[in-house]
Amino acid sequence: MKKEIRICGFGGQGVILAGFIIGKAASVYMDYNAVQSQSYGPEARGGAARSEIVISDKKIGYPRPTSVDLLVAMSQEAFDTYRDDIRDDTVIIIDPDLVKKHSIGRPLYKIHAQQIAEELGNKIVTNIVMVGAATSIFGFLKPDAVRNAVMDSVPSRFKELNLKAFEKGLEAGKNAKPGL
Amino acid sequence: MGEIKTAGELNKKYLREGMWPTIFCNGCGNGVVLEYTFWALEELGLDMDKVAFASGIGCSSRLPGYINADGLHTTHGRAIAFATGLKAANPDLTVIIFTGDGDCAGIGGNHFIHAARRNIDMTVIMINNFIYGMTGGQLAPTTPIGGIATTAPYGNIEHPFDLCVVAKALGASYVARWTVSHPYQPIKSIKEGIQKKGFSYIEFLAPCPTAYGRRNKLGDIQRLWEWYDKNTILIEDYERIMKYGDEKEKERAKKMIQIGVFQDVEKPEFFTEYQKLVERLQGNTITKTSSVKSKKMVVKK
Amino acid sequence: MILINEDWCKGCQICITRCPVDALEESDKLNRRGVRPPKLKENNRCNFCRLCELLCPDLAITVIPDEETKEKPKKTLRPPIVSVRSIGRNIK
Amino acid sequence: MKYKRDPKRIREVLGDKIQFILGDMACVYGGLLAGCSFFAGYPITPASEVAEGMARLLPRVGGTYIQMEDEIGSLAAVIGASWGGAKAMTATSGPGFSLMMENYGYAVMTETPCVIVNVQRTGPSTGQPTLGAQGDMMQVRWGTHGDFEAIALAPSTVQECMDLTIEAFNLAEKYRNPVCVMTDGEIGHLRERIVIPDEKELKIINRVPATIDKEKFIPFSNSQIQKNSKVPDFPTFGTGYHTYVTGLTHNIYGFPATDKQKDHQELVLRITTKITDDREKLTMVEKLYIDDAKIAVVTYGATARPAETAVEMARRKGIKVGMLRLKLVWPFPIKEIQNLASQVDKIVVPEMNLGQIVHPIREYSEGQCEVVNVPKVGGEMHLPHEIFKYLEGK
Repeated sequence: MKKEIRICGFGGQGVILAGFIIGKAASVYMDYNAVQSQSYGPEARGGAARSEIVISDKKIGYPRPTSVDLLVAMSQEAFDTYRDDIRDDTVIIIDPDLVKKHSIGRPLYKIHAQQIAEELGNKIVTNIVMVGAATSIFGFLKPDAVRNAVMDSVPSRFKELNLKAFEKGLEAGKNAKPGL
Repeated sequence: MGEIKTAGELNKKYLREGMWPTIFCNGCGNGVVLEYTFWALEELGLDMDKVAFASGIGCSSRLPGYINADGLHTTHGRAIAFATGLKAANPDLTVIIFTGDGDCAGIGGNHFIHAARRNIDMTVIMINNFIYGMTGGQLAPTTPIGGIATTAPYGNIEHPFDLCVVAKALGASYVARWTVSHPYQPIKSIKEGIQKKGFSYIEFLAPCPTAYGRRNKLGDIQRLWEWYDKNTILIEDYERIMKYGDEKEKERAKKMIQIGVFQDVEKPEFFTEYQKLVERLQGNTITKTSSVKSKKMVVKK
Repeated sequence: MILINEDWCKGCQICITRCPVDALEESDKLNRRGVRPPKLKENNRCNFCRLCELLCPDLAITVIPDEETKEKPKKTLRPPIVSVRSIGRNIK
Repeated sequence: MKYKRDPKRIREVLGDKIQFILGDMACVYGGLLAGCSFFAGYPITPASEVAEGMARLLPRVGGTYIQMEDEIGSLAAVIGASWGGAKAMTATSGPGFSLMMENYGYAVMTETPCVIVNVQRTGPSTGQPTLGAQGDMMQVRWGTHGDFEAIALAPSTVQECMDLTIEAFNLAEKYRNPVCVMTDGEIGHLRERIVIPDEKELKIINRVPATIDKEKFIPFSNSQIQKNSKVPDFPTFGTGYHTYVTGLTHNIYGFPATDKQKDHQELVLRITTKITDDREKLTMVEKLYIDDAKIAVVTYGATARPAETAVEMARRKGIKVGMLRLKLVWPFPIKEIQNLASQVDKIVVPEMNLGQIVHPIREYSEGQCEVVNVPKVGGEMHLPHEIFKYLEGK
């Protein structure tokens, strides 16, 4: 068993934290082996950023995805840059408000993550909404495990907001249907 | 002052057995500075087990080798950085650094600047002979304009570096400059510098008859020593002249090197502040980096 | 009395030229380095100010005040470089 | 403040036993567990997280963190702290490591225990700051001038970043030598699960402080060393030994003997043979499918990860391939390589540089088998199939 996940977006959107949460959920709370890596550098803010997680029940050698099972995109530029190695059955989740040009001739999941976050009062939790949605859409990650990882990873004064964002995302994911 | 009254007894106490006489040239000022340091230590009555010396590379940097105490003879220009670590590991140590003008103002300038800025409790005794003596008389950052060096054979055209001004501007706790030709004020300054909790910088104008004097018509040791008397001015005198003097006096004073105590202030010292930080952090209940244990659970696959 | 560690002397003569009472001179004997260490003059006005002891770059001199001397050892102070009296004499 | 290692406080500060953290952070954890009480560093990508972690955690365990003005000063302060009795470390990357070279040699010459974490990147010069590479594997061995022996470890996982940092401290203390943890931007910026060892699982070695009569103590000689010790006792500054420590060639008493051929030879032989004599004891390798292998991949650090994937791919296809991973690269495990070379037909050496460790492998395989250099530069790890293609054929 091996799952490879890529989360991408603008620098500053929290894609690295989102990847960290998923990696932590899988490795600490689900007892799998997991590695998380990220693109990092001058493009980390302003340009496209990505965070990648490989989860396996065996020892993980090469730590980068070789073929992505789940792609989460939160910006147009990132979506365009980082979807070259997707398969036909790769699960794709995007925020249609941020990735406007997403007609690539195959169905994908659309989660208005930023909109949901803004309704909660702070678009800073867009990434957590996405993590919630990805949890229910992808199905592999246990919601409890991811919830624990979210709670571990955010400052205490934002715990409540992040928890809400996660639950909203989880719910949005449950109701989401893939579409072109 | 303790029991010791004479140089002979002083030397027996502070000199490392078998190391003296020095490798220094005839008439060199390094030995004088060492003697002044011994007198200052003697007057302070410090336990020499708790005094450590550090130095870089150059003639002056050989001084710790002659002292019967722990000595760290390090790489060129880095003594202050080494001493920073030493002081961090054992703040009970009195740390004294011997350095030269090339070592401190040249290659080690950055370490000097930042240790002064952090106000780390150490005493830097800089022996300024205007030249790279050990390597044979090359141009130093402190060589006066017009001075002859092997690498400035037609006379120096660079502006010399005044580290006292720099140390003062950086807010070092204690800054002084003296010449080696008079003993009492320097001994007092070394004492004050060691006692000061913070960065103390004491510069000595010290003759180098071999590498500097010879090339600059000051080869005669006596004349070289006299040069220091004739070309230095006490900061108090300088200020008085600038205030009340006539133009001629002012012109003359401006050409001289100022000596005296330039700064003597109380200022928070780095490791004292660091200790407060540690106490603040350890006093508080430690905020955990990770989850609350009771909440932790492992979801079965 | 002054004690000279003769082998430590390098012959710079700072002690001789800097003595405020001109009490020192070169001795006749040569040391290991071939220089003539200082000695007190036959007739001297040494007042045990210890300047030579402090200034010797090679830590070769020790001054021991003679027991019978009534005169108190003096500290030599730094002579003013610019005469203070001359300062500001042209103030109008 | 005098530091006393307090296991309870360290655990409190580190937090949960199982965590998902960065490789750089794991080096911090390793340092704290080993008893590091002083860190001096200077920001440099991709090693800055080590300094950040130390700045956050060290004061909480009572240690001292200081950000120096450059890498030269950082290693200088670390060496100074070590003489003050602290276990001390710094962390840097390629350009900073180049700046440290002079004081690295000073630490070797003065037999100062200290740890340098090098989160490697590539060069020459500034190179690719944000990307990983194995750019300094030869610099750590030959970078400083003169004759010396290096001790260098190379972690392949985040767990090993912690474990080998602890080991680095142990070796530094045992051999009184600087020890380098040669991690890289790939591992340093990777997050993985780590399990923090319990106190009783930890093996901590501390230098032997000098206790001999102060008048009789000879600081730089093997004549007084304790049973089972490789190095002279350590006369910590402030304990009354009045030791003179110099980077100049010194005699057994520590005093300059720069013009003495015999003193120099004795000194340099002593500080090198203390390590080379123990070469086989020091050897740390991990073997995978070596027993029946006809082709072997010899690897270290980050490259071991795609190499392992490639070896698994080859084994699935029935190719008799094995892997030898060097956890300790210097002193070079000569015997392991000689043995391997006599067994296999081909040794494949993937490295994230144009070929560094391939050279000693070629040297010590002594022509017994083919040695193939598989370089990859530009800041990316080999893809498994890029290594795999060298395992097919023959």
